Amino acid sequence: DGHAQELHFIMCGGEVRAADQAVVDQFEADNDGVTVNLEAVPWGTCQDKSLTLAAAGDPPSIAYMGSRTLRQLANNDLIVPANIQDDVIYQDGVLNTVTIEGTQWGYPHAFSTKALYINCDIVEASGQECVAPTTWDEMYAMAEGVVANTDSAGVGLAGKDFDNTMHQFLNYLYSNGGVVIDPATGESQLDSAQTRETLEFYGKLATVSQEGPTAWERDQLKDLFNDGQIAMYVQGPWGYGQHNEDINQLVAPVPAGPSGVSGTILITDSIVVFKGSGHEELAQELAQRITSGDSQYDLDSSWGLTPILDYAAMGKTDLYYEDGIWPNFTATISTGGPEPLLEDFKSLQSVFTNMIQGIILEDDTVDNLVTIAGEELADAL
Amino acid sequence: MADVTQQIGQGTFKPKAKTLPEAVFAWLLIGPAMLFIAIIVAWPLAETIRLSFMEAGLGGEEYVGLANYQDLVESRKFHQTIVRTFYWMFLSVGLKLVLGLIGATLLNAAVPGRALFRVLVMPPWIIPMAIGMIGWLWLYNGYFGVLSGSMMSLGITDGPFEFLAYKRSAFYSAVVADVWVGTPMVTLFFLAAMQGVSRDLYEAAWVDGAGRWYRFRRITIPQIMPVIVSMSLLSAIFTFNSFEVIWILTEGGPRSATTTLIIDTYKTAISNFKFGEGSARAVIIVILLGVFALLYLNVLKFVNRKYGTK
Amino acid sequence: MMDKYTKLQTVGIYAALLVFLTFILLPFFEMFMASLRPLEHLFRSPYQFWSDDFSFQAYSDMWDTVPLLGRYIFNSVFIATSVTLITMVFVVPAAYAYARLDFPFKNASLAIFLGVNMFTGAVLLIPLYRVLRSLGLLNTYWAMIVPGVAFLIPTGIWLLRSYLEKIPKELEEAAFVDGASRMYTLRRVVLPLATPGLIVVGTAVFIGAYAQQFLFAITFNQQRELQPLPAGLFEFIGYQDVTWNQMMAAALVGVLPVMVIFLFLQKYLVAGLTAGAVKE
Amino acid sequence: MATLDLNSISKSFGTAKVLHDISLAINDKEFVVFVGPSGCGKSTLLRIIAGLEEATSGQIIIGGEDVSAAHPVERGISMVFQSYALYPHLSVYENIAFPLRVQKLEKADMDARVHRAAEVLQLTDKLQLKPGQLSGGQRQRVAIGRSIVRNPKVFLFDEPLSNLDAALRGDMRVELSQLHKSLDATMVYVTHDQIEAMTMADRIVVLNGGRVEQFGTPMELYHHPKTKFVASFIGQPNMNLIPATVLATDASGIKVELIGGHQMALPVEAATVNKGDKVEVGIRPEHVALGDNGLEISVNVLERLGGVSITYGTIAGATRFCASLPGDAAIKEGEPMMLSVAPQDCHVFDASGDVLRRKSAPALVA
Amino acid sequence: MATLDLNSISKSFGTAKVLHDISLAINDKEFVVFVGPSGCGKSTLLRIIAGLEEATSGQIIIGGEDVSAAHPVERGISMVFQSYALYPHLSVYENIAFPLRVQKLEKADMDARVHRAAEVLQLTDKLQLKPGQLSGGQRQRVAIGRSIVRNPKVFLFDEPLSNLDAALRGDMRVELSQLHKSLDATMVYVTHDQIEAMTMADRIVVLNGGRVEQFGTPMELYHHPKTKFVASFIGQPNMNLIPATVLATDASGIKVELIGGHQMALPVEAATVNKGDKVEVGIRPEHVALGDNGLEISVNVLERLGGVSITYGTIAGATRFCASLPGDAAIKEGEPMMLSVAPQDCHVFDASGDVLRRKSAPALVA
Ligand SMILES: Nc1ncnc2c1ncn2[C@@H]1O[C@H](COP(=O)(O)OP(=O)(O)OP(=O)(O)O)[C@@H](O)[C@H]1O
Ligand SMILES: Nc1ncnc2c1ncn2[C@@H]1O[C@H](COP(=O)(O)OP(=O)(O)OP(=O)(O)O)[C@@H](O)[C@H]1O
Ligand SMILES: [Mg+2]
Ligand SMILES: [Mg+2]
Repeated sequence: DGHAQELHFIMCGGEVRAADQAVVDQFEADNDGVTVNLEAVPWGTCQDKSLTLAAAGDPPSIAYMGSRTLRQLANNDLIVPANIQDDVIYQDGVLNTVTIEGTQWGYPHAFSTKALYINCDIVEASGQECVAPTTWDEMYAMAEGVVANTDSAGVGLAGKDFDNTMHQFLNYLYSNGGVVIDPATGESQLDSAQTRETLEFYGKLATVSQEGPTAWERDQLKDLFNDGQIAMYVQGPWGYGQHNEDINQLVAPVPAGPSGVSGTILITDSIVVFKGSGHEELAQELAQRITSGDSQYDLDSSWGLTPILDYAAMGKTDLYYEDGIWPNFTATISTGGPEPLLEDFKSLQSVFTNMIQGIILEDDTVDNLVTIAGEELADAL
Repeated sequence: MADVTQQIGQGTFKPKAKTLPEAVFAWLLIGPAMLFIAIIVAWPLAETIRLSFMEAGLGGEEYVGLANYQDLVESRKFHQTIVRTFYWMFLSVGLKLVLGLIGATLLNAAVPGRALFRVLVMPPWIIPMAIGMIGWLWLYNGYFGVLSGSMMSLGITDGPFEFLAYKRSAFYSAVVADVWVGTPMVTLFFLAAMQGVSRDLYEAAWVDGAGRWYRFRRITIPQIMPVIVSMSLLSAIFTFNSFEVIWILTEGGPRSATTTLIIDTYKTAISNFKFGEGSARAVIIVILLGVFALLYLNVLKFVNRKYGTK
Repeated sequence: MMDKYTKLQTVGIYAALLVFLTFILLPFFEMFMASLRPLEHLFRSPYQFWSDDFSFQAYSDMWDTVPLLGRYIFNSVFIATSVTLITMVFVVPAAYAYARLDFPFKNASLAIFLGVNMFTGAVLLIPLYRVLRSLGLLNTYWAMIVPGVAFLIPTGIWLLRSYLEKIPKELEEAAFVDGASRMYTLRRVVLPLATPGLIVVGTAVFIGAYAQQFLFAITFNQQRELQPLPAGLFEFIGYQDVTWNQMMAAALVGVLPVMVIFLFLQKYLVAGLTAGAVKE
Repeated sequence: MATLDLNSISKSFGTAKVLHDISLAINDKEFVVFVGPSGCGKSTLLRIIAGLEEATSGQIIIGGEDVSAAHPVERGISMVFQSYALYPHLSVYENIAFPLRVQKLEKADMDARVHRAAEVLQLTDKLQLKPGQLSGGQRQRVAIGRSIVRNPKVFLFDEPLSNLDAALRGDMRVELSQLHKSLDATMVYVTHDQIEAMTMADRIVVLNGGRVEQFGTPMELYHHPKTKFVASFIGQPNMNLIPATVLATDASGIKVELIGGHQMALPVEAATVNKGDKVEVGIRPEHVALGDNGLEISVNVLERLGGVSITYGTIAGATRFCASLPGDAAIKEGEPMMLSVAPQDCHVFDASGDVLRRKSAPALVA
Repeated sequence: MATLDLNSISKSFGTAKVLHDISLAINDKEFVVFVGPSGCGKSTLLRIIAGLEEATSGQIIIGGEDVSAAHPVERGISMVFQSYALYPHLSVYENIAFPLRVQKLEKADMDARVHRAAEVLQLTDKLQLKPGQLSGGQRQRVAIGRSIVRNPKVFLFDEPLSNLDAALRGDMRVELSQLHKSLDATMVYVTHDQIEAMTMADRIVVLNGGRVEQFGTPMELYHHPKTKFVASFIGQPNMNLIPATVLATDASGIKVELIGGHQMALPVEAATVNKGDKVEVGIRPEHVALGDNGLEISVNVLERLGGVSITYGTIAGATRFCASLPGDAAIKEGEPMMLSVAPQDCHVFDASGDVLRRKSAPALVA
């Protein structure tokens, strides 16, 4: 009907991508009297803001945010379940990032996997051959060689009090067969030999990393990489375009640990529909539209994201991710692990940063740190 | 001019307005401000206190009595946070006072250009804290910042030094940034106080042979002592609740090295949506500050006795 | 003669001033340098003080990157000015009452005002949001002005009170004897005399309002056209890049209006602060 | 008719009682001065009359009407404050016009009244200036101007001259006296300076510790002080008080021996003292003359003022004694001198400070 | 030996010249008072002597030594400020001890000196109090105490009594005179109150507009003022100045006709005036007596001070005339009176304000 309705759409990330804007414009055109108030909010404050609004009883109609918030939103009855159409075929593991006890709470809309970027100029300057390391030992040896023979650091590590400190760590943990939460029982599996091995490796990496990893977050490592200060670091597919053209970069899957195979953390950001905005129906419709088929493909391809849908299975051809560096990001999807879904995701994050900073700053032994982290995580669950 | 009054004022004088009773008038004056605060702040305040007895999150809430407080009382981490917060406060306030004194003395010196210098002290006070802290983030950056860069080129360090990476250095770096924010206001208030000191006293002391340092120590300091004391209390409250500085520089890390009570409270209440526990922290902050202010007022009394005129 | 400095002392004073001002202005220097460097050269190690590619490009580019930048600066000044004016409207009568009148619950109510000072806005965000929503003020300038006013009223009262106390009581008594009502006295006698004090307190409130905007702005307002500068600056942070040089340039330009205002007011401020600082 | 009657006025601040049951009847057009030492309650009493302070008990009656609860304006009073209380931000014109503006008088009428007042007070060419640009005496006149434009029945002045230097004070005393005459209004004037009191008042109220010590004409107070307090407060330099012992009393007076041994027969009512009682003999500095016998004073300090020489010394090495001798008296510092006093010029006070009435009162000229 | 010589001291603030070429020779142990109207440069001159201000040109010589560029302490001076400049946060003891602490004196020595000073100034029981708890006179003494503990050669006082009320002022004058005697030091004292100047000074410097008008003993100034300015500045009430015309001059003096018609023969040096010149005749209020003929004064205001009556009136309806008559003189306000003056008491000033030297100077007693 012709009632004027305004959807409040919070778009985390501080910027509205053209692909999304196009969908929204079309949506407005198709629904008479409907306007969409798109509010782009930078990541640093966006999720807090959406949650604050919801907590205060004035939720946005729809929001694009990290999937990690889903459990919190769902448990507190702030969002409605997503209604994902059958013809939308997600990549392996993607739906896990929005599924809680069988219910899907969001429409995954952006997907990332990670791989190792190597600056071959530096590696070669250190007198080594620039071959992708496949194991941690190889990776460490390469980094050590760089430190010994050049002014650069071997590897860039993120260790700041920030979400991607945990994300970076999980890339290694999942490449070592580690598990954070048992999907079946929902219990903490953090206190394990795999975690110990990973943390120990992190400790080793810290000795060949850039100065003071605890002051760095992942996206700043890009600047170090571009400046030739680090020989390698783990980053998403968008990194390739952000790196200086004159750098001879090599991309490789995250090397495998002693107890596992090369993996990655699977992170998605989702469109969620809030409860109580009064426009749930419309919002669902918009969410479905913006996350399906061509709309989604346009976003992924224009942005350079890991493909979130199995576009091949959906009958698309001439896919952007079939060549170049892309295999390094798509190959590990099946062996990757999800960002743990926890209601209190800030606590989860601080359990990890505490553990990681502990080893980087040599505050405690690996054993103690992992034991404590395991207990803290169990408490938080 | 015999009948001046007849000529000047004809007729008797009628009062214009009936005067209101003092108390009624006073409350008419205060009323709007009170009402405004009541509507905007009092309810949230009461809500905060109420919530501190609740287990409350994004969903419902449940009365838990003193459990939130009990948890805090028993938490070793929280104790450490309190100790750290007070250390943070004393250190930062102390530095602000010392720097403020030095700065005010310099700006008070009769040298050409001091009007300009006085304006140049202002920016950290004026600039929104969030923006100022981004400046400090740059400064503290080990690879791209001027501090580490200068240290390297001066040969003090071999490689870059990341100020915010280590527990101690991050804490002290945050203190320095906080001092930077708070110093201008302290400086300017001290400066104003110094200008209020009677010149006679300095001249008398000078005639008696007292040098600059002696005059500073024995006249300036005691004379501006009331301002020092009242500024330090105000500054202590601000510093205790200083949020943006730490939040933007370190978010409380690494390993909680810069987590003060206000950061802890914000993380708990706003980031983690544990409203009940967060509120309990907020209430504890007010209690601690209240007790601190009370102690301080006693110090003030003592100072007044020592340095006052009575 | 007492104020005469030897050459050595003069040099010492300037040297100390240099160190002091360096500390105060260092971040601004850093921000300024960053604003002059092209983005791709911002992250270069080791640190270089000077490079040939300095330019003021960012100062013109920033208006394109964030088209509403001018608006944000205006909003900042507008919001801070509004907060200041409204705060003063509340503060002046109340401060006058505390300075001059005797009434029941005087000390208790003053204590309540000061108690507000100890809570920071940060911990009250959510209930505050609810209040503003029920008042229908969200997403308007009021959403940023109203809480700003509320948190600055106590400080304002505290500062102005000691100022008004210094106005000779006899002036008011004279007006009283002459038949003036209390309001007439306040308007025609007290306020004109308190002008320096009003400027001092107004300036302090303005600066408070200017620096306090961020949290309230991002939480209580979603309308881009109404955002103040600190919130607007976040638009320089995109998905891909942070245009640091332009952000710094914008921040520096945004501070300029306040600096200019202060330049005009500083002599009142410095001369007048004492009165507010000490309670007698 | 602006008589001013105070009926049993008392005033307490908290527990401190500062005015004790004060009753005074002031006549129409009288110039009454309140004097007394600092803190005796002068200002408080004046402020109660003005209506700025409320009496704890008692009544204020102006022109026969009880105004105890009335607003200052209704009382028909105006007040000149010790500090003048001029509005520093307003011009002289606006200062004087202030009470008229409050009254919302018509512009033309107001203008006329202000100019008339300014003329009387010779301020016409200062109307556009601010108080800060005026000299002390001019400020004083602006304050007076402000109080006369609205035709009060009673003028109140609180130490209006205490801020001025000696010369200006002298001039202003004269101007105020003349104003009183030309305005024909009742005036109440507070001061702690007894010279002002003596020179300006029709009658003086001497206050001490919140009580009226004496209420009378200046010459009454000078020649017939009722108490030692009044005696030593009135007259400059102060009256000398010399301890003495009563040797004998009879109908013609008493015989006393002053400290130092000098004996005198003094013509005062002797009813209240007996032989052997300790009394004090009061001698004004101006009532002595150099002589060959009488009081022996050792001179410590000699001040030559030209027309008069004032000496400060002691009797019997202890009691201080001041003498005011005409011209350049032939005495030297450090040397003794002999002073003679006429017995009828002496005052005698008993142990409680009350005077023994003098039998031979000098004729009162005023 | 603390003589104090000023050689051609000049001082300008920016373009404003406030002291013009001042030279004075002050003897050892002399008590010299600077008087003059407000703004004449008294404080500036004192501050230059103290070393608080630098002279634009000229020398300061203390005890024969040129100290123009020396620090105050090196000059051996101490200064008591008009405002006392006591340290409000320090006790009386600490205030007095301040200069000694600066010198880092030993505790015992310092203690002894402070107590000695306190004894002299009767402050022993106030040593633990803060200045705020003292009365005006006591504060004054603390300020003096602070200046005497370090035994300066020259004491400087800047209007130390101007804050006190009349009674206390009188007392303090006496105390300061005594102090001067007991300390045997050179003292320079600034005031704008001519009574203080007259009563305390060995010699007085009258300053006017940054120039020395006259430098002499009080009696010299009183009896032989060199200029009209000095004549009207010294003496209280002020000297009356009556316009007159020279009728004749001869060796014995001049004959003048005063305004109002009264003619007098005055014994002054007539060298500088001629018949027909306009002069002014100066008559001190205390040098007149009620008589049957002489000057006819219409009395406007009469002040009875007890020992003396002061009248203010006019001659010929215009020129103001003040008379000081002993006792309760039998005159009334509003009525005329006749005053006689002895010709030898009159002063004559020529058109430029310079005096015609009086031939019969009264004997100077002091
Ligand atoms: N508001 C007040 N509260 C308490 N005591 C007061 C108050 N006002 C005056 N007093 C006391 O009342 C007494 C009389 O004060 P008042 O001002 O009338 O004295 P005064 O005679 O005018 O003295 P001065 O000559 O010094 O002006 C003093 O002891 C004073 O301390
Ligand atoms: N720092 C200064 N700058 C400019 N002019 C000054 C300064 N100090 C004094 N003057 C001027 O010098 C003149 C003499 O001032 P000074 O203080 O010596 O007067 P004074 O004789 O002490 O007067 P008073 O009796 O009022 O204290 C005045 O006209 C004054 O305005
Ligand atoms: Mg009084
Ligand atoms: Mg002076």
